[in-house]
Amino acid sequence: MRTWLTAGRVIRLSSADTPTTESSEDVVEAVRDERREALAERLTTVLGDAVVETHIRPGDDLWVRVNREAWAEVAEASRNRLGLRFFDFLSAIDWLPSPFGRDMDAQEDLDAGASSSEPAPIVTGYAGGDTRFQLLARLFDIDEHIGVTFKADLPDEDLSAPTWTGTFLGAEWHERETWEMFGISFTGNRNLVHLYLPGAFEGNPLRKDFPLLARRVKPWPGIVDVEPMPGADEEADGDEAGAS
Amino acid sequence: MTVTDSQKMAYVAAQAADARVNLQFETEDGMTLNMGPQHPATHGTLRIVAQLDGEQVVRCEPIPGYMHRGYEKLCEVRTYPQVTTLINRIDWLGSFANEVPFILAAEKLMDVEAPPRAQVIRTILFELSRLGNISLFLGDLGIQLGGITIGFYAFRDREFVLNQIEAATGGRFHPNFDRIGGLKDDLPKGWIAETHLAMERMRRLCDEFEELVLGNEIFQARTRGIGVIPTDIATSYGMSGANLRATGVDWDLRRDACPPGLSYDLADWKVWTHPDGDSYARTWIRLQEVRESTHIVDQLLDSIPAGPIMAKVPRIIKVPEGEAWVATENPLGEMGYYVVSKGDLVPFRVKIRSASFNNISVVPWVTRGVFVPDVITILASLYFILGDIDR
Amino acid sequence: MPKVPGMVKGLGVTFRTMVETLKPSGGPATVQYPHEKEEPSPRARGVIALHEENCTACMLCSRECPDWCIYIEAHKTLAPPRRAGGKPRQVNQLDRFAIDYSLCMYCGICVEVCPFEALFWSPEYEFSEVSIADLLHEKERLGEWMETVPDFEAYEAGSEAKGKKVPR
Amino acid sequence: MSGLIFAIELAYWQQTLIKVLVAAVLIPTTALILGIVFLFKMMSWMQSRMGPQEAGPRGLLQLAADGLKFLQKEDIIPDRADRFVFKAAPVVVLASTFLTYVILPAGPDLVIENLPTGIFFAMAVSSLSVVGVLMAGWASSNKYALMGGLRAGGQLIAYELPLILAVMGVVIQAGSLSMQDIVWAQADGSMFGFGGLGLPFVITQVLAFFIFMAAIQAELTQPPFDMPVAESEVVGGFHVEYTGFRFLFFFLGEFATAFAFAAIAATLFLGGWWVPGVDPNSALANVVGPIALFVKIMVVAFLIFWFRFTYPRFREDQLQRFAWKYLIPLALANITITGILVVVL
Repeated sequence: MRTWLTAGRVIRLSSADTPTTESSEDVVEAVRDERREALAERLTTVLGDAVVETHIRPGDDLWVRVNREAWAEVAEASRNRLGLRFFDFLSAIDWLPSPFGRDMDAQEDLDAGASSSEPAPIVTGYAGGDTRFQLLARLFDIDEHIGVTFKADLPDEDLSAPTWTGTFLGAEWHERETWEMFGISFTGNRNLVHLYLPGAFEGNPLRKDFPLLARRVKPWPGIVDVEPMPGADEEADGDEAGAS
Repeated sequence: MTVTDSQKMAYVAAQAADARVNLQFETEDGMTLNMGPQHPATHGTLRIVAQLDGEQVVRCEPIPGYMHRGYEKLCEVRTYPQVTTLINRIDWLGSFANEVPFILAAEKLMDVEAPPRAQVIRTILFELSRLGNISLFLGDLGIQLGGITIGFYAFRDREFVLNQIEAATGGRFHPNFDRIGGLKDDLPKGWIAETHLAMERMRRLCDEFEELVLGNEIFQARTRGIGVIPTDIATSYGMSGANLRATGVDWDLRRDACPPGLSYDLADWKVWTHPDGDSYARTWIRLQEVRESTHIVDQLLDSIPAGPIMAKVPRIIKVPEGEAWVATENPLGEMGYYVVSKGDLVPFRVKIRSASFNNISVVPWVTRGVFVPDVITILASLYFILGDIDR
Repeated sequence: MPKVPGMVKGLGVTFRTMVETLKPSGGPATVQYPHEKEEPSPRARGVIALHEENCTACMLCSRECPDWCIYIEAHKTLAPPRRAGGKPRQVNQLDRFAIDYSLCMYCGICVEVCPFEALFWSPEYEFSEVSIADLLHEKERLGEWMETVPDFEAYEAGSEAKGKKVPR
Repeated sequence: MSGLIFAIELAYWQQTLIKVLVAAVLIPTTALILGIVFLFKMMSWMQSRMGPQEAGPRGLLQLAADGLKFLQKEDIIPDRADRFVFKAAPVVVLASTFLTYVILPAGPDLVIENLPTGIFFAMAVSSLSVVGVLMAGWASSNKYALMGGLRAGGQLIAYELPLILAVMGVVIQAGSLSMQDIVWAQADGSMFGFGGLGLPFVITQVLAFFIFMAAIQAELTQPPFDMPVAESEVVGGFHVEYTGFRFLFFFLGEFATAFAFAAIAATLFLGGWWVPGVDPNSALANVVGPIALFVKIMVVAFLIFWFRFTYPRFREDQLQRFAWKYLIPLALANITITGILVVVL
């Protein structure tokens, strides 16, 4: 039975100033992932300055953050020069903490406006990031069985990136989905039309500030609805705190 | 919500393009055939707009979204245990297989591993859901091509597999049986023997399919050389599973990149490939896969170790901060979850990479110049579940 | 031996199946539903039954429900002491326990999280209604289903799971 | 021979009335019989099911119940349909079926009209249905219907040829176009000097029999030639817009035509109403004849439906190729060989 070598232990998120390979070496000295390190090296050589940051979780995966401008070249070089020919997916992440919470903690959380006025700080994941939106894509090498997750920062004022459709035909649908779900446009994708949503849909549903109506129109039934006796104990309230 | 000018422009352009799809199809030369959203060939609500020249397809555009349920958004408001009840509705024919990669991703983030017994049973159920899914493919392909009898045989024998899934999990379609750190319950008594019998039935179905459909000269005339997809195109579209193996790529995630938590290494089995890349090859691969699958189940059933089925996990599951990508070889192809956790009860972001979405995006490419009946053949042989496209 | 054409083999398959269906030993794969019923397996998740005496209105099921389809109302009351001479206990008296089966996804999370074994799965499946609003079942109806809850099955060899008992 | 048992002299109008009544009862009944026995029961058994069980004993009245249901349904005509043609199309299809029954002999005297060019007439009127199908496809103002109708048109015309050419072999051997004469020719024939079994033409015309079976399968638009009505692509084809009793017309037409074609095949190749051992000149033949014919029809129909439930369907171009490149040359070869043998022997 195989196990994750250090999975879960490296939960500290890497940042720009700490080299990621070291952070895993702190924990377990022996664990190094030479295949992924070599691939990261090759990626850096081929792409040059386009690579902003890499992150390796040994035995698991490789994350590479690239420049948005070089987004199309990344695909082209990965496919044609690095053998990452299999297109897995392309999507995005909105790192904004949800202004709505989970809609199921307490009654006052339902008031959306109050909490979104003071947004929580944005914390990005592996391979770092400086912006709210990040592109997320994954390519795979079907001969070497090794995959790379690419990320790219997108500044809020210009949510667009070069298209991947020139390299990966399958990226068209993924870009259409990302476009309608996050409002990120892809220059060069001429068929950027709604894929899932009806034509007149407004808003970008997967953005964190897009409310999920199903959870807004109905109160959470989990709120304790036990009428207390005079001088009631705190048992039920304690329970609630434990669950939330 | 800040809407920049470029976004506005993109939105307007998209509106226009959206309108153009309908308009263009109607005004250019030739006829436009609108199949779906309600159409027998699109089992589900896929809409296919085909521009025809006589019987020949000039352009064909699948339009999904009639069943989009927004699972990626819904996952963000559900706790980890709640998510599995949702995601096993993605590919509703192989629903247990949908739960596994998500659970494995969560286990990876938590650094939990299921006990060996749970891993083996999980693998068996994974394969059973593959059987339940692909056996329906075998029947459905026959129905799409006009031979309805095999459809009934498939439903008849699939019942045995579903009964076994139900006997173990309680749910025929939506087991919701996989848990972070193991399984919900152990197997009931007598289950192993009955599953062996069900595997026998499935192998018989394979033989019947081979005699009734695959060996039929009409079927071969309908599928051989139809919808040929070369390897390069397949990888470029991200096609996976049997569709990719039918183009000659020897790649199976169960063998090549099996995530910990599934015990495929305990069984002796073979990955089949076919060099042709046509509809026949895809069918043939799936037929062989069903056979291999029954052998995997048979072997694993005899090697279930004794022990607990649940690892030690806290009652209230909070997944540590991190990102994890786990993909498994689901009945329809590679299904993966990119889970981003912020150390909360709920996942921060779940990107669901479903197999059918990529598999079907190749349709505009592959249907150029084929005949209308071939569109049906190609769609049926690419094999999609609508929930897996729309999510 | 020359190869039999596939078209002839196919005819053989259908003919064989017809003979098998008509043979007394074979028979059809289907049953005539309202007259003849197939027994679902004991674990089948048909409907959720409530053993009202065990429920403490702790709201756990209602909270863990992904669809928010369980509604619980209760009030505090005094129950007679467990031992003679003891103080009367304060308990939650259930006023309302309703499951909206038109929302329920039959995932079983509520049954699983219930710490007091008040919820059980019953394989009963014949509870369809003409109107979708009628699928909201209150605790009386949920309690009736307790009779249909089967005993827990024994486990397969090698299992370490402990069997539970259904309160009757 | 006429009047062996019907010694009573009837006026022409009386005869006509009887014939009309017989036809009006017989034709829907035959369709019902085929529908129940094969579509409901045999298909179910071949698919490990029992078929309908509720209506009547063992579900035998299911088709009658379905017919009643169709009559109750709303008659919907699409807005943009050509109303007159739309309404006329099922009638044309059904008329073609009715006319085919005219020449079917069920006994030495049991025939509605013993035309001297019987089989020629049958072939002619059966191709009339193509007009009805095209009318339905065109008038429905529906793309599926149009495609289905045109596919059906192309297919029916293509398979008309092998059908007729296959019949030619029989006609040459029998030396007559009359259905009765063809039966008589088989009854009087002998195999290697042994006349006890007569000479069903299926023995000498085995190739023609297979071509004929393939062609009627296509004429009936049944699998493997059901591309015009393929429910998985054109969703029923030309009758997609029809509801209620108009659909019932198509349905009845399909099965009654299947019965008629099976009867023609039984007559041409299996000896029709003639049974070995029964003197065809005796009155008994008029009693045994219909039964024998029915049994033979059921055998042929079993084959038709057996193929139907087993095979997937050809693509439109493939079935055209099959007709023009294989069936027609084979049929022509059959005619040539038959002609030579008839002259030589």
